[in-house]
Amino acid sequence: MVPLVLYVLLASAMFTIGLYGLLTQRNGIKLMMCVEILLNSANINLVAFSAYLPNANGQVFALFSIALAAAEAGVGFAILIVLYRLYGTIDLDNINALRW
Amino acid sequence: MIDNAISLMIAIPLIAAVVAFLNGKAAKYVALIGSLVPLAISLQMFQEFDKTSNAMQFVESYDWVPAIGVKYTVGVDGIGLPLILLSTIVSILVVVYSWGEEKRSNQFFALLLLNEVGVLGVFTALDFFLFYIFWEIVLIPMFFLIGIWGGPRKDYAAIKFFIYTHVASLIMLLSIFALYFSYRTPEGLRTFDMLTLLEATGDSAIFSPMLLNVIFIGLLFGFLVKMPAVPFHTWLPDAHVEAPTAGSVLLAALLLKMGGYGLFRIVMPMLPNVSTHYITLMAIIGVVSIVYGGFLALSQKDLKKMVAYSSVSHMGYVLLGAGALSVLSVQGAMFQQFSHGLITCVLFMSAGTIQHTAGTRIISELGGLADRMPKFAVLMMAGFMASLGLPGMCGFVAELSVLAGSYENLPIYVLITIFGGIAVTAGYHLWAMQKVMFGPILKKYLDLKDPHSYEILSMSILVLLIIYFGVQPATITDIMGVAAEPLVEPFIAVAATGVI
Amino acid sequence: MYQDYAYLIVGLPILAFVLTIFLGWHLPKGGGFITVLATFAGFILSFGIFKEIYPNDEIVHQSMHWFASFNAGILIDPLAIVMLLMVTFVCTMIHTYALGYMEGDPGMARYFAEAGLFTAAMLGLVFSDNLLQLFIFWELVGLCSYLLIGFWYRKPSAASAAKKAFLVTRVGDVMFLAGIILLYTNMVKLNLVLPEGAYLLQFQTIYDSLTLIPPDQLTWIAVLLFGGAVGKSGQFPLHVWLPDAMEGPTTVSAMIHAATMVTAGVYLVARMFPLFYAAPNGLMIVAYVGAFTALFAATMGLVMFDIKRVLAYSTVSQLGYMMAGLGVGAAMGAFSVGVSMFHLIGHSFFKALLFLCAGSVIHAVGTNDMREMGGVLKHMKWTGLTMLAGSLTLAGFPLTTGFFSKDEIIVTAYEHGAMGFGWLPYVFAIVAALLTAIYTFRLWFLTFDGEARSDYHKHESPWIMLGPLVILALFALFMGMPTQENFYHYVGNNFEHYGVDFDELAVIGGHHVEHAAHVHEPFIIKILPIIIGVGGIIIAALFYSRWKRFDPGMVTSEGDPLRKILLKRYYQNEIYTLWFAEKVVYGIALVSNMIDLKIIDGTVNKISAISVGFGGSLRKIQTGVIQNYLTAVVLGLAVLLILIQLASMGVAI
Amino acid sequence: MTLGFGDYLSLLGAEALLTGLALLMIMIGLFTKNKNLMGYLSLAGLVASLFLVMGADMTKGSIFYGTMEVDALSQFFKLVFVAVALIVVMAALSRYKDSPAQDEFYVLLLFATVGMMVVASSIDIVTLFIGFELASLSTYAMAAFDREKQNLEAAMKYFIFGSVSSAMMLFGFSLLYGLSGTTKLAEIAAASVESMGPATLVALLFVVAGFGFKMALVPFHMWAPDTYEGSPTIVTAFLAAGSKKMGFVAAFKVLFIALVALSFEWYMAFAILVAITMTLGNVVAIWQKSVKRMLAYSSVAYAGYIAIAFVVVGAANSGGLDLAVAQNGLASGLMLILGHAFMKTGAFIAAAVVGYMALSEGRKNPDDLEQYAGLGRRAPITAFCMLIFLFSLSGIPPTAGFIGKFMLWGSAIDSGLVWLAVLFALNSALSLYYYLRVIMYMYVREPAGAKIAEPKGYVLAMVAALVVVLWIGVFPQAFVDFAYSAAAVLLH
Repeated sequence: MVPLVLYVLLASAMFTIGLYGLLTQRNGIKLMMCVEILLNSANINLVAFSAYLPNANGQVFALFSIALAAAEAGVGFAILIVLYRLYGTIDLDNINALRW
Repeated sequence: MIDNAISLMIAIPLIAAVVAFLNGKAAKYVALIGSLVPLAISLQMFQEFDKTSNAMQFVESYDWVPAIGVKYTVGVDGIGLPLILLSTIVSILVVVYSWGEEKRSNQFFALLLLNEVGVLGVFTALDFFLFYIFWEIVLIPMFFLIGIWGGPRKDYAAIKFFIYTHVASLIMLLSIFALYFSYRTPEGLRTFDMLTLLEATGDSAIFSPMLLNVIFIGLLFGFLVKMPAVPFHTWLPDAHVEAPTAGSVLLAALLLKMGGYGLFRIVMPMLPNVSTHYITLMAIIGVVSIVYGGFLALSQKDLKKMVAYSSVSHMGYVLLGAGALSVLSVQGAMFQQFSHGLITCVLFMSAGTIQHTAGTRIISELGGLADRMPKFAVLMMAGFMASLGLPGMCGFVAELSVLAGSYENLPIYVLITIFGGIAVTAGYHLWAMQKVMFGPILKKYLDLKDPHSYEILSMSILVLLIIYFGVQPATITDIMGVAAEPLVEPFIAVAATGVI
Repeated sequence: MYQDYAYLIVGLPILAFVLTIFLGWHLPKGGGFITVLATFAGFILSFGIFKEIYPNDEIVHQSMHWFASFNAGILIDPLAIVMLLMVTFVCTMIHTYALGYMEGDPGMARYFAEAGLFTAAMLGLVFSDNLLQLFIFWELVGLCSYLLIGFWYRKPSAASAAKKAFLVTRVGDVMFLAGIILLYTNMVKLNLVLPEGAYLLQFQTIYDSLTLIPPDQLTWIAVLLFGGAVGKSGQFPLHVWLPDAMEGPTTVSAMIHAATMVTAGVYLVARMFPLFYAAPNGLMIVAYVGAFTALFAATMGLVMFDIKRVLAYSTVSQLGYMMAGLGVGAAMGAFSVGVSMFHLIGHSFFKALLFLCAGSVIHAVGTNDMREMGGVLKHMKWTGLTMLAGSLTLAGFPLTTGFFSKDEIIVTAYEHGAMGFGWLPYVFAIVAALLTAIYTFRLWFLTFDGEARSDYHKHESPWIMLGPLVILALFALFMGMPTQENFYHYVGNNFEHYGVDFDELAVIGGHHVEHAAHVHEPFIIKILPIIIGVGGIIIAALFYSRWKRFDPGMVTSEGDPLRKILLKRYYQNEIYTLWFAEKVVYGIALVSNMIDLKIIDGTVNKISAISVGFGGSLRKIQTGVIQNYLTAVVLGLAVLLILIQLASMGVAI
Repeated sequence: MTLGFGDYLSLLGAEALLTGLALLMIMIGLFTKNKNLMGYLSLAGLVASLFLVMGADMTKGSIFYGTMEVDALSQFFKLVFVAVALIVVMAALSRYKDSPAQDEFYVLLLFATVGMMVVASSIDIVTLFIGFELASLSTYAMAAFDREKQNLEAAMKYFIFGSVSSAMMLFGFSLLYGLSGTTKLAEIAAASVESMGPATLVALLFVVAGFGFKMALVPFHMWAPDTYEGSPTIVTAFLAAGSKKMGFVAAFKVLFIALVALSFEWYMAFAILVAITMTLGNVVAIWQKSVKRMLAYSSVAYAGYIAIAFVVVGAANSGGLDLAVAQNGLASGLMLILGHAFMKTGAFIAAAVVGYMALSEGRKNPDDLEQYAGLGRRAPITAFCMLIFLFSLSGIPPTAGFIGKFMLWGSAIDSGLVWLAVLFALNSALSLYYYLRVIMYMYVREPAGAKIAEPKGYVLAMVAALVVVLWIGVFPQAFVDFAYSAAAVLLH
C-alpha cells in the first residue's frame, strides 16, 4: 500500500503549483485551471484520507466537491466569455478600472 | 403634578419636532407650543420640587432591555432641576429669537425641538444607557444647525464638532462600561443604573483604585471636552464661528452645560474614591481655562469668536468650583452653569443680530451702532456687563460663590484667577463694546435700525432673568446648595488634613 | 419713623431710573425732575433719620438673608449718615443744575436715568451693612461712571475714556474682591458661632473678629482692600483714569468724579478703619500712598490748561489728603476718621461747586481751554464769584471749610511724624498745600481775570444752574466753622457703636503708644497752613492775575525737562496704555492665540491629517490587479501562520 | 429520536420552499412573457419562509444524519438572510421591472439565500461547503448580472478570488478531515483537543482564508471594494448584507466549535488582524469619492468590528473559559451583524436610487459623492433613510448600529481588551468623517437637479430596512435575547 504521506505530498505539491500559477499567470483561462488544480489537490487529500480511515465521508465529500468544481467552472467560463466580449481580452492585468 | 411629568416633558418636543418637520408652514407655531409645554411642566416641577431634599424626585422607572440591565429611569434632583429650567427657558427663547427664520424653516424648528429633547433627556436620565443615548442625540441637531445654516466653513466646523465631541463621548462610554462590568447587583445582575453604579465606586472590593482611576480619567475627559476645557476646547470656536445664531446659543447655553452636569452628576460622586491628584488637575485646568480663555478672547477679531472663547473662560469657573469642594464653591459652580447659560444667550444673540443687520462680525469693521440701534445697544451692553461679572447680575453671584468658596482649599488658584482673569475679562468685553457700539457711526451703517421685535423680546426676557437671578439668586441657589452638600461631605475631613 | 423707610433712599432713585429710562423720552426735560425729586426725597429721608438718631447717638441696622451665607442690609451709623446727607444733598444740587446744563441734549432722558441709577448705587454703597453689598454697589457706581463718562459715546475719546475708567478701576476692584474673599475665608476658618441674623461679612462681625484673624492675613486683606480704594479714589498708581474721565458732561464730573463716587475709596478705608488699624503696616501704606498722591497730582495740576483737568488733578490730590488723613490714624486712632471724613464732606461741596462753575463757564464759553478764556468775570459775575468762593476754600483760605479740614489733616500728619511714625506724609502734605493754592488761583485768574484771549460767547448761565452754585458756595465757605468739632467727635466715635477696642487693635497693628499723650504742636506748625495757603494765592496772583509781576516763562521754558515731564503727565499714557495694555497684555493675548491655533488646534488637525494621509497611501495597495490581491492573501496567510506559531510557542505578541 | 417528514418540513420548510420556488420559477420563466410576476412570487415566497423560519422548532436537534441542526443560532442567521433577501427583492421589483431576464435574477437570489441558510444550519463540513458554494456560485453570476464592463470586472475578481478561497478552504477541510477522521464539526473539535499540531494550524489557516474572504477581513478583503463598487448596486447590497454574514456564521461555527479547543493565545494574532482590518477600512474609506466604494470600505471596517467578537471569545478562553464573557462577546457580535445587515442593505439601496437618478439624467459617475448634492430636496425619502442608515453605521443612537457597537464595546472592555475597545472607538469616530460628508452633501449642498419620483420598490425596501434599524435601536430587548440564546448554542 502506498504510504499516506506520499498522497499528502502529492496534494501539497499540486496545491503549491496551483498557487504559483495563480500568482504568476495573467490569462483568465490559466487562472481557472490553477483553481481547478487547487480543488483537485484537496480532492486527492480527501480521497486518500478516506482510504486510510474507517469511513467514506471523505470520498463523499470529494464527489460533492467535484460536482461543485464543475459548476464553478461553468460560472467562471461564462463570466470569462462575457468579459472577453466586452474587453476583447482575457488578460486580467489590463482589467483594473476598479481600484484604490 | 401630572404623572410621568419628565417623560412628557421630553416627549412633547419630540412629537412637535416631527410635526414641525412635516408641516412646513406652521413650523414655528408648532415649535412655540412644543417648547412652551415643557417650560410649563418644568416650572410646575420647580414649584412642587421639595427644595430641602437631595433625593431624586419625580422618578419614573421602567424595564427597557433587561437582558443587559438597561432601564428607562428618569428623575430630577437639585443638580438637574436648574439646568432643566435653563433648557426649557432657553429653548423657547431661541424659538422666539429665530421667529424670522425663512430658510428651510420646518427643518430648522424641528432641529431646535430635537435639541431640547436631547438636552432634557441628558439632564434627567438616571440610567447610563439612556444618558448616553441622549448625550449623542444632542449632536445631531447641532450638526445640522451648523451644517445647513452655518457660515462659509460650515463643513469643517460641523464635522469637527461632531467628531471631536463624539470621540470624547466614546471614551466616556468605555469608562461607563468599565463601571458596568465591574459591578453586579446583589441579585447577580448587571445594571446601568447610574446612582447604583456611582455608589458602588465607593466599594474598594469591587473597584481597585487603579481601575477606578482609569475609569475616572475617561469620564473626566468626556466631560472636559464637552465643557470645553483647555486644551480640549478648540472645536468650540470653530463651531461657534460657523454656527447660526440659534445654534450658537443652544451650543453655548445648553450643550456646554452637559459637560458640567456630567461633572456634578457622575464625576464628583466618584471623587472621594479616586486619587486626590485629580482634584488638583481639575483646579489647574479650570484656572488655565479661565485665564488662557480670557486672553484668547482678548486677541480675537471676530466678535462671535470672542464670545466663544469667553465661554471657555467662564466654564473654567465650573471646574474650579467643582474642584474646590466646598459647599459654596460647588453651589457656585452649579450656579455658574445656570447663569452662564442665560448670559451667553444674550451675547450670542447680540453677535447674531449684528451679523445679520450690519453684515459683519469683525470688530474693527463695526462702529457706532448704538446710534442707530439704541434698544439693542442697551440689551447687548447688559449682556456684556453680566458677562464681565457685574454685580446685580447673575454672573457675579456665581463667580463670587466659586471664588469665595474655593479660596480656602485652593488659594493660589483663586488668586491667579482673580488677578489673571477678571480684569482681562472686563478688558475684552469693554473693548469690543467700545469698538462696536460707540464712537461715530460709520457711513455704511446709517440705514440700520433696531432689530425685529422678537429678537428684542427674547433678549429682554433674558436680561430680566439675568438681573432677577442676580438680585434673587437664592431662588435657585438654595436648591443647589442642598445638592452640593452630599458631594462635598466626604471631603470635609480630607480638607481639614490639608491633603488637597 | 423715617428709619423704617430707609430702603426708600435707594428705592426712589431706582424707581426714577426705571421711570426715566422707559418714559423719559416722552417727558419734558427727559423726565429729569423725577430724578431730582427722588434724590431730594432721599435727602429728606436722610435728614429725618439723622434727626432721629443724632440726639441719642443711635444707629439703624436692618438685615435680611440674601443667598448662601450672605445677607443684604442697611446700616446707618454716624459714618454713613454724614455720607448720606452729603450725597443726597450734593446730588440734588447737581441734578438740578443738570436740568439746565443738559437742556437740549437728545440723550437727556438717558442722562437722568443713569444719574438716578448712580445716585441709588452710591447711596446703596454708603448704607451697606456688609462688605459684599458694599462691593456690589461699588461696582454699580463704577458701571454708572462708565456709562456717564461715555455719555457722549459718539465721541471716540469719550468712549475710550469710559473704557479706561472702567478698566483701571476694575484693577482696583479685583484687588478689593480678592480682599473680600481673603477676609471671608479667614472668617470661615474661625468657625464662629454667629448669633441669629448675623452674617460673616457684616461689619459688626468683621470688627468683632479682627483680633482672631492672623495679623499677616490682616495686612494682606488691608492691602487688597486698599487696592480697591486706590482704584476708585484715583490714588497713585491707579489715578490715570480720573483726568480722562472728564470727557463726560461736567455735571458727571462734578457728581461722580469729584463729590461722590471717587470718595467711595476713602469711605471704604474709613469703614474698615479698625481693620487697617489692626493690620501691621496697613495704615502706613495708606498714609504714604495718600500723601504721595496729594503731591504728585498737584504737580500736574500746575501745568494743565484744560480747566476740567486742573480740577481733576486737584480732586486726585485732595483724595490723597483724605487718604493720608486716614493713614496718619496710626497716631490719632479713630479720631482721624472724623478728620478725614470732614475733609471728604467739605471737599464734596467745594469740588462740586468748582466743577459746576467750570461747567457753567464751559457752557457759556464753549471751550475747555483756559488759554482761550480770560476776563470771563465781566460777563459771568455769579459764576465767577461762586467759583472764587470754591477756589478760596480749596486753597485753604482761613476760616473757609477747606481751611479747617485740610489744616486738621496737615496737623494730624505732623503729629504722625512727631510720634515717630514718619515725617514724609507731613512733608508731602505741606508742599502739596502750597501747590494747591497756586494751581487753584492760576485757574481762577486765567479764567476770570485779565483780558479775553479769544472770541467766545459771553452770557451768564440761567438761574436753574446758578441757584445750586450759590447754595453750594455758601456751604463751601461757611459749613466748616460751626460744625467742625461736633463732626470730629460724632464721626470719630463711630466705632464705639460696635465696641471696637482700638488699644487692643493697636497692639496687633504694632503701633501701640504707651503714653497716649497729645503731642503739642509748635505755633509755627499751627499757622504754617495759613501762610502757605495765602502765600500760594499771592504767588498765583503774581504770575497770572492783572497784577502780574512775573511771567511763567521766567521760571520755566519750553525745553525744560521738568515742565515736559509734567505736561506729559509723567509719561503715564505711554506706560499704562501704550506699553502695558497694548504691548504686554495684548501681546500675551496674541501669543495665546498663536499657541491655540498652532499648537493646540494644530495637534488636533495634525492627528486627523495623519490618519487621513495614512489612508491616502494605504489605498494604493488596492491596485485593481487580481494577482496582486492573491499575493496579498498568500502573504497574509504566511504572516498569520508565523504569528500563530509564535503564539503557540508561548511568545507574547 | 427519529424525525418524520412533517418534522423535516417544519424544520427546513423555508429552505424547501425557496428551493422549490426557485426551480418552479425557472420553469415558469421559460414559458411566460410577463416576468414581472416573478418578483412578486419570490416576494411571497420569502415572506412565507420568514414565517417558517420564525416558526421552526429549535429544540428538535440535528437532522440529515447529524449534518444540519435547527437551533437559535441557525434561525438567527436565517432570519437575517431571508429578511435581507426580502428587502433586496423589494428593490429589485423596481430595478428589474420589465427586464427580460429578471426571472434569472430572482432565481439566483433565492438559490443564494438557500445556500446561506444551509450554511447557517450545517454542523458538518460537507454541508457547510455545499451551502457555501451554492451561495457563492449564485452570487458570482449576480455580480455580473447587468453585463456592463464594470460588472464583469467585479464579477471576475469576485469569482477568481472566491474560487481560490473556496479551494483553500476545501484544502483546509481535507486536512481537518484527515487529522480527525470525521467531518462533523463537534467531533473535529473533540479530536483537535487531543492532538494539536502544526498540521492542524495550517488546516485552520486555510479555513480562515476561506471565511475571511466572505467576511472581507484583511488581507482577504481585497476583492470586496472592487466587487462592491462594480456590481449592480442591489447585488452589492445583497453581498454586503447577506453573503458577508454567511462568512461570519461559518466562521462562528468552525472557529468556535473546532477551535475553542486551542488553549494558547491565538486570539492575539486575530486581534491584530481585526485592528488592521478596521483601521484600514476606515482610513481608506475617507478617500473615496464613490459612495458605493466608500460603503464597501466601511463594510471592511465593519468586518473588523464584528470580528472583535472572536477576539473576545478567545480572550475569554485564554485562562479557562469564562462563559459569561464569551457569551456576551458573541451576542454582541451577533447584534452588530444583525444591525449591519439591515443598515448596509438600506444604505446600498439608497445608493442605488441615487445611481438610478443620476443615470436617468445621463450623468457620468453615478455613484459619485457629487450626485448626492441636495438629495434631501431631490429625493427626500431616500435622503432621510440614507441619513438614518449612515447615523446607524456611525453608531449614533437610537439605531441598530448603535446597539451593536454599544454591546461590542462593552464586551471588549469586559474581556479586558481595553486597547482594542479604544481603537474600535477611535475608528468609529474616524468613520464619522466620511459618513458625515455624505450627509453634508445630502442636506447642505444645493441640489443639482429637480425633485425626482422615487421608485416605489426602492422606497419600500428602504423603509422596511429603516423600520428594522430603528426598531432594533429602540426596542432591542427581543433581539438581544435571541442573540444571547444563539450565542449560548455555540458555547453549548
